[in-house]
Amino acid sequence: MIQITETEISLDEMIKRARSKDAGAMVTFLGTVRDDGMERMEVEAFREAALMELEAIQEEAMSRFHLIAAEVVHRTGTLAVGENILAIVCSAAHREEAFSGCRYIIEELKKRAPVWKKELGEKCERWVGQTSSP
Amino acid sequence: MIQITETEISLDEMIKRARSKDAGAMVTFLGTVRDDGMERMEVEAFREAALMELEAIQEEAMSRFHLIAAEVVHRTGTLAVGENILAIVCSAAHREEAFSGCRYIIEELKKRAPVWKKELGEKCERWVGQTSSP
Amino acid sequence: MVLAFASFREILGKERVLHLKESATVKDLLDDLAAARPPFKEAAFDDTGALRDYVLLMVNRKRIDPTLDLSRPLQEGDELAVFPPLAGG
Amino acid sequence: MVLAFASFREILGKERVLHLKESATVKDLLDDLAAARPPFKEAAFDDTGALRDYVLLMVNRKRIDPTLDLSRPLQEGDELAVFPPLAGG
Repeated sequence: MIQITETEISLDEMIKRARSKDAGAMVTFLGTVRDDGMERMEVEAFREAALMELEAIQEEAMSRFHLIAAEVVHRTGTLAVGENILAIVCSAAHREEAFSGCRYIIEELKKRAPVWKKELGEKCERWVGQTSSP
Repeated sequence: MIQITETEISLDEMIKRARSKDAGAMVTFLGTVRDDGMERMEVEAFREAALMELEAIQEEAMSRFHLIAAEVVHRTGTLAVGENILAIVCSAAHREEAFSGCRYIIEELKKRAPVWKKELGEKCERWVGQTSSP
Repeated sequence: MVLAFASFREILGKERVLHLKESATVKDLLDDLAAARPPFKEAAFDDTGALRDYVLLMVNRKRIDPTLDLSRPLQEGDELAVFPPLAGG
Repeated sequence: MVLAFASFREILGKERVLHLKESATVKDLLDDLAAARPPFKEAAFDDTGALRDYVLLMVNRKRIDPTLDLSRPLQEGDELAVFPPLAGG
């Protein structure tokens, strides 16, 4: 299941959906808001395009790494330090495939999914990943 | 935290303990009972020696990969297909470290922790990883 | 329609409906935006009038290459998206 | 004390307390066990009397090398553990 949501990510539900009697390994990645001296983070997505891209990435990971299930949920909106931005869960027969599939999804997501993050501090704000203006 | 337990693993609790404002990434590995045509699995540990070994592995992973936290819980006793055998949670500032730390712990655990698994079917039973007798 | 995200959304607003001249290109549309909104011109174009490196574009939700496809003609109903480098996950 | 795990526990039981001769070695203790429990002899030693490859040993919770350390002398109170290949995780 692929989801972009304004509400809290339920890792439990994702793991429940990915669990299978044929799986010997499940690997989960959680991206969390790290305290870089800011107070909160705003996450914005080009929702329709991001869903399409995430679905394509999921399909690639499933077939390349023989995954049994791959779940991706990306949060949008205003997040506090420590909160989950993103969760990926991959299940496979063996751990090699589950690790590789999970890694593939996060790397491709970062390259391809139209999503942006802004760090908001008391006095300043900064779009993540932009070295120069705007 | 390192634990060997007869009771169900609470991944939620592990993630709660590993969460930190300095962490941008958390990687979780779950080893689950795969249906290889058996009905249940029995997991046995040399408890004291396994705890010592897991603590050593945890310390190595923490310092090699600059982890913020590393949690390992290994289940023992009788498990049904689909249940969690093992959970590892690693948090770090960045995903590269969290993935590498989690992978290091599972690989070293498999090589070094005195733990054994037996598959139990309707008609047969088999110690995992032993090609010849006993 | 033009969609803008992140820093470009802050300048342009999330959505704008623009009327196109016959056979207008992606470049024409960006120039119209720059003319209408000087802060966008500042943010998206350098002094020589070339699109800045970090500006990313999609037409109808497919990425286009700003070095090759600016002359692509747009149809009535096309959706152009303009945004800065991705930073998800 | 001898601790046995997995398939060896099924043969020997989990714990046995054995009394050692003066200056007894790891090999002496394993031979005593083999003499007392023929199924253990069958499982742990090959026809030439050599310890099988897959037999793993710990003395006081530290792995020892069965090809080098079988002549290691044991003290009263030492704990020898015998088990098959590891399969955790």
